[in-house]
Amino acid sequence: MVVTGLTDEAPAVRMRAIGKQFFGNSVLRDVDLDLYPGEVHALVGENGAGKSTLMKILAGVHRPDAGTVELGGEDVTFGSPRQAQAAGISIVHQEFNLLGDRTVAENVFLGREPVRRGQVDRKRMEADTAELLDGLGERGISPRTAVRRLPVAHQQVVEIVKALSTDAKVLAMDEPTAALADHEVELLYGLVKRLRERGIAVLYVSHRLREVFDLSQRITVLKDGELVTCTPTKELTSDQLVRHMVGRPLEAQFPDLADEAHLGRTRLSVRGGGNARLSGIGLDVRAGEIVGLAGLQGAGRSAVARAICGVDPFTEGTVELDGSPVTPTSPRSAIRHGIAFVTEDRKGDGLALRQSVRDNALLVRRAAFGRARGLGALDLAALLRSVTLVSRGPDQEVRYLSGGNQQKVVLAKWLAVEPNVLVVDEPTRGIDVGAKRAVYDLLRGLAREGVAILMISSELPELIGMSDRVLVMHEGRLAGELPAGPTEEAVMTLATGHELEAA
Amino acid sequence: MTETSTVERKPRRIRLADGTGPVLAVLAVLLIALAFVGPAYSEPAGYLALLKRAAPLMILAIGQYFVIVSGGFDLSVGSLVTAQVVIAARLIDGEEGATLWVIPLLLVTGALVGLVNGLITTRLLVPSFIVTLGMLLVLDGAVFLWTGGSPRGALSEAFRVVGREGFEVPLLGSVPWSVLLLAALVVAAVLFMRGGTGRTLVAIGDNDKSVRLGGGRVENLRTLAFVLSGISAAIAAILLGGFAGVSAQVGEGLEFRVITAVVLGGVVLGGGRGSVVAAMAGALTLEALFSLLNLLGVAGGLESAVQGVIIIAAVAYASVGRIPFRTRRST
Amino acid sequence: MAASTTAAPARPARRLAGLLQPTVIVYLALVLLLIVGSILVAARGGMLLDQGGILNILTRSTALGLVAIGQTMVILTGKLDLSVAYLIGLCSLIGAETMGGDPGMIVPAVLLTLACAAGVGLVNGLVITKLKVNAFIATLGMALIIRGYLESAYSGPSGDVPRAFQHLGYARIGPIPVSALLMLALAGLAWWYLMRTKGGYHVYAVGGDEEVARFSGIRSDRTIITVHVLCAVAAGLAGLFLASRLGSGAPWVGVDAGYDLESIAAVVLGGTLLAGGRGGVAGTIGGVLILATLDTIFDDLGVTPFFKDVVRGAVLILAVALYARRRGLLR
Amino acid sequence: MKKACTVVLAAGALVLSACSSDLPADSGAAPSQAPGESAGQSEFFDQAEYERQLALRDATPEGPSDKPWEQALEPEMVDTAQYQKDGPHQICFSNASVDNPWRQVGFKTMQAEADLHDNIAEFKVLDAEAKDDKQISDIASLVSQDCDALIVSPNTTATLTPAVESACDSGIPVVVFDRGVNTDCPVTFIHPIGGYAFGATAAEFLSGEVGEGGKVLGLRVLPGVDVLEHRWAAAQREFENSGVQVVGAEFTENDSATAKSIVSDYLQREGQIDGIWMDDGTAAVAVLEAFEDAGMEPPAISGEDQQQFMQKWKADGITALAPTYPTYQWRTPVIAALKILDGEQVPQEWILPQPVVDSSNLDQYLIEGMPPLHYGLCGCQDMPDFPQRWQ
Repeated sequence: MVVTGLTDEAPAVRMRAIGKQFFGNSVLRDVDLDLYPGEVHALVGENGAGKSTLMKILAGVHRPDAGTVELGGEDVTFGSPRQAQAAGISIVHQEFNLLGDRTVAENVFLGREPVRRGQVDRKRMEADTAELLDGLGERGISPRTAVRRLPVAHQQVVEIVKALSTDAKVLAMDEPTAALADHEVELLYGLVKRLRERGIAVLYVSHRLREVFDLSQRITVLKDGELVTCTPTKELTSDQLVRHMVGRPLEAQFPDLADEAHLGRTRLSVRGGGNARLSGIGLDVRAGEIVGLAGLQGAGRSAVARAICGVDPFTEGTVELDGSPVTPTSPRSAIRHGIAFVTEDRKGDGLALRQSVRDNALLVRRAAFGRARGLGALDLAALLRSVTLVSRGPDQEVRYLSGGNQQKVVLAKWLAVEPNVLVVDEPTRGIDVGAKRAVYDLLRGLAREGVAILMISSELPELIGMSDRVLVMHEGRLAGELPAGPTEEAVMTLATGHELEAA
Repeated sequence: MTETSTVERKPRRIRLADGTGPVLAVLAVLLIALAFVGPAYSEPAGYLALLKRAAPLMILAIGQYFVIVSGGFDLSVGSLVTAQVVIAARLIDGEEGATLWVIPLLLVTGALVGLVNGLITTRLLVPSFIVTLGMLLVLDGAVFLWTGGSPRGALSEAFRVVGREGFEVPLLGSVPWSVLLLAALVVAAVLFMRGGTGRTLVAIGDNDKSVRLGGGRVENLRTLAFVLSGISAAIAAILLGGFAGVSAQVGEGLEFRVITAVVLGGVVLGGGRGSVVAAMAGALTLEALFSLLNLLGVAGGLESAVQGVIIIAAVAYASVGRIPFRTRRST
Repeated sequence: MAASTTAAPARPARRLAGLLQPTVIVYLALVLLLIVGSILVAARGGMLLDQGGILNILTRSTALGLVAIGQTMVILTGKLDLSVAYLIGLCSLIGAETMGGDPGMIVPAVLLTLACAAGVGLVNGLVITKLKVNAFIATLGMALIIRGYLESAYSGPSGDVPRAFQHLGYARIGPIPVSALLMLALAGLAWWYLMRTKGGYHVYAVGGDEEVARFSGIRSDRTIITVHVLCAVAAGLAGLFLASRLGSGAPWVGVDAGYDLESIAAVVLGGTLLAGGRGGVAGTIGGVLILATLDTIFDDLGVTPFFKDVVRGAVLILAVALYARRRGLLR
Repeated sequence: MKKACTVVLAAGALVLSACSSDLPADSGAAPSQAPGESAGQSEFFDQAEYERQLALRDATPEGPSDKPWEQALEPEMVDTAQYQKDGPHQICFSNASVDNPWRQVGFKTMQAEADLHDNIAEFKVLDAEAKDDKQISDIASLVSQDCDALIVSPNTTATLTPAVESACDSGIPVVVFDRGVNTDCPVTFIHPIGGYAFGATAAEFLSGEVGEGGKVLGLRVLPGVDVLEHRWAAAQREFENSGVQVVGAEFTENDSATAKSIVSDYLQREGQIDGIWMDDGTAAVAVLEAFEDAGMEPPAISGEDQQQFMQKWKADGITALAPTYPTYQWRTPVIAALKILDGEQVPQEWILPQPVVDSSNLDQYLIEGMPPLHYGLCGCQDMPDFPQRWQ
């Protein structure tokens, strides 16, 4: 289905019937996408829907297995991001590609410094950067400031300016607000609008529906690698959009929820918790309960997890474990109080990739408890069986494992210390369906054994399917609490800062 | 991929830690070559002599391994060895009775130097290369400032027993005490590295963030590595001082030699990879190589050139032969 | 990783730290050192900054300065070069022997020397980038290879530098040696290269974050090879300068002075980050001048060389700890 | 940019008048260095000098017999009236380094000697830390100060020659000792007889002990140091002449552990070694221990007058000899400098006797309580603060 353009102009980019497979898994099937000059085109969908892949194909990072990409009416194939860049397509990555110690101008022109008489033409570089910034209405940023000294929002601006400086006609932005605080998002809004005024085609990938509605003219929804719809923004309501994104029977089966009889006493209790990113956090998790923590990216979900687990502790408020007050000031103290933390970034934070399954599974036990003080004997084989790990044996290095099995190793390392409270942040990110199911069963099994679980997930169906209760966050605060089995709309409403009409 | 758990498949067989294979192969070739070239190596005594000679370097390699595998460097060991021998000579001053308290004192001094290295590295966030380079200069100067330029006093006979003498064993003949000590330290090091602290140390070199989030005290463990390196230098000093007596040059160049040895053993600079046995094998390989070149009558100049080519080749083999694994940007 | 600073209100400590760029600190420290030194020397009835004193400080700075300029570039990319000390000796010999006392051979000799040096740097760079050998090991291996050659081919000073070329080492304008001016000119050139040319920009980019550099289309391999060649050429110039001072080539002139570690010390003392990406030649020259001034003060005060080592080591650690703390405040 | 250039140029032009050079005047007779590639022992062998040194061993020294550091062999006196000056004097000394025990003992002795003379107002020392380049600067620096006399112990012969020449040109009397320089400009050059004599004496002793066909191992410190090369060159000739089998010559770099390992290797390989020739006695004790540890009788050995070696020699009754390179030569330069400043004649080449320690006079040089690396021939026994200062 192709919706005709807003204007009579030819599209800047026309992608047709794009297909892409990774290792036999089809991640994109028959997807069309048109980008018109002066249009902000939102690309939305759940995690794993294929947004990033589509964007990377556009930016020349991946090559499509099927379909064509037309630029200004001509068929193109990009072998590298450089070629795409040369053709006028730039990408703003979620993670910044900036050198902190270099100035704004130096970053913007990195690798493409203008040269005059053998010297880098600083003046021109700075003037051009200033002009670019000016054109975006960003007069507050001096081209001569070291990027390290800029606030994150400004760094994001630099990243965008860097992408624009190649005379980009098409700009793809991947979660540009992910790292920004709310007041900083306004800044970006203005920026995107000005880009549009300049006739640049913007592909805007975001989870934040409000942004999508505020900024875009058209919205393309992807689900499971297929195009659901491409509709002018005006013709959609937020409810409709959410339904487009999630509207399908839940494909994963979730284990049964806990029944009230099996819920024990309150294991984890936070009152008035706050720090630089959070305020007024109050929550309880009972033994046997899985509490879901929902919210948009940047709403502070991970910050709550990090605070409870002593990584970035609460600076105010109290935390009680099994009724006694504790102050987890470091991961070590949290762990020794029985709190386990499965982090979001599995490879960066969770695993020592070049070490064996055994060493990773025992890592917390060894690191936090020394001579296994207070812990019972451990049957490693049984532990690994219990997480249904598939590996060539405990000596295999974890970097050779699939994402799902890596995540099982992460879970195993926490189970090895027999935690009372388990905080899991995006436990199924980037793993396949089968492994997801295993992780769900495992979490529920732990809950049945009396562990209190706080679960964070961006995948709403998963969160709803798993949680006995759902807490929704918005801008560093708890926006509301929903009982088991809430509708996605209800969660989204709270998460986007709206009140529920009827509680 | 099936969902069945296949954790234990078969009884455990002896498995070589990653990177151990090549160095053991090279070592085997060298040892066989030695047997062909040097008549002394046709019986155990020859190899025992080689082990005795290699013992100090191998022990230093153990200490350096801890530091390197957790992601650091220790350049101070060479001057620490010299300092220890000089300190021992001055404190003992030929008195047998003093040996008993001087040896523990040396170990404590070594640990203390390591502690300072470790604390400055982890708390003041100075790269270990710089810290230990500074320590090298400080030790070099301080010890001779203390003794007025050249070593004073003398070592006692008792002090020298470990480094010098041996005990009779049937079949093997005289086995040097240093070889016995080495064996004990090898066992201790292997057990340590199999234990929780040892594994955590390697994990720190691989991904210190995961260890910190896993409740490990990264700073303390890194410091521990330096302390162990300092203690290994003290033990090496006791052996070297015992073997050859007081000298102002004992430790010269040892720091680079031991790093060479550890790297030769397949331990990766930057941490997270390599085994302690391989590190020691690297040290033994280096000594065996020197002995072989010596027996072949290769001039001193060629010796260092050969050493240079070998370490480059060893590391190049290890890194080019391996699937490039890019660690994510480190800050 | 890109810096993720949040806009925090500038606390006084932060503001002060921001003001005190390492380069500024270095020169402030230098001035302070000159003042304190002058007072101390004056108290002994001497004068630190008379003609002889200035001449002394500058002459001492020349060779180390030349090497350190090159080392700065290498360290800025996050690598280091341990082969410079032996390379200096080798270059002094190539220069002096090619000249053979014939003034007509000066130009060919200089060119040949620098070409040889560049060749060594090229090999270093290729081994690091293409064979993926850690720079520490690659250049240590190269050091051993050159040492092997020097040991087997030379037994002492060799070659003969014509008088015309010796003027390079001895001529001066007032209290300022011409060679020091040339060194400063080279520093200026290096400064220009690093601060003004595309290549220099890429040096900082590669050192700051190799991955970001690559994403931005910079050929980091080429940059790394270039800095190693430049560093080797700088070492070659140091070798030529020393040859002109000594009147002949001397195999161990670089090693005896410890130019490998000392140059690294001077660079980090000058505020360049050992991990790369931050710092520069101006700071390095400050670091070199501090080391030379310390030396001169100690000589004037009649301090033993052992004490000098202790102070050098302590200053090195303290300075880098200070920079690390400053960066911490700025985060 | 352009402006800056102009300023620099202008400033350059201004100071150009102050342009000068510290380059020493050309002595004309530039020392011809043999190219390094052909470095063999031939480079270091000088037949005439060899014979001269062997003869000098038997010459009778002039001067007080109880003060060998004031004695001279076959002196050719030079007149120094031109340097006469009223005291007290500032004596300056450019030292190569104090990085080994021999230099440490010598330097302490020298300082003690300087303390003896009320006529010395200041004894100013710069230590070059074994860096040729620093010593060149040091000498220039000392010359620029108010030194009445300059003593130099050069780090390297060839490379320090120009610096010493420029010091001579400044008009102050220059005294060189230990290693020489390739110029006659210093007022006096003080040194013991030399390496050939040292090496030959040791080799003659060993040849006598091991007899024809006996096996001798040569242990050397490192190649390329002229004095050490002379010692070995002379020894080689002697061994050749007397039919002694030299089983090898190895470099120890003065590291006891290396030396001991080498000897152990040789004992394993050769089965037996009758004699050990050493060009530097530092590692002698370790060498003897290698024999002990192998369960063998100690060989005949030539070492040096180092305390620990002499102690072992006496305690174990070893067959040994210690030709010396006496540390008392560090006293002589101070004495010479003062003589020159008094206008007294001094020998142009001040050759000091080079006593040999053998079993008969061992007790004379072995003083209990000295540090292990002390040198017996320091000539310091009668100096004030002995022995504390040297301990």
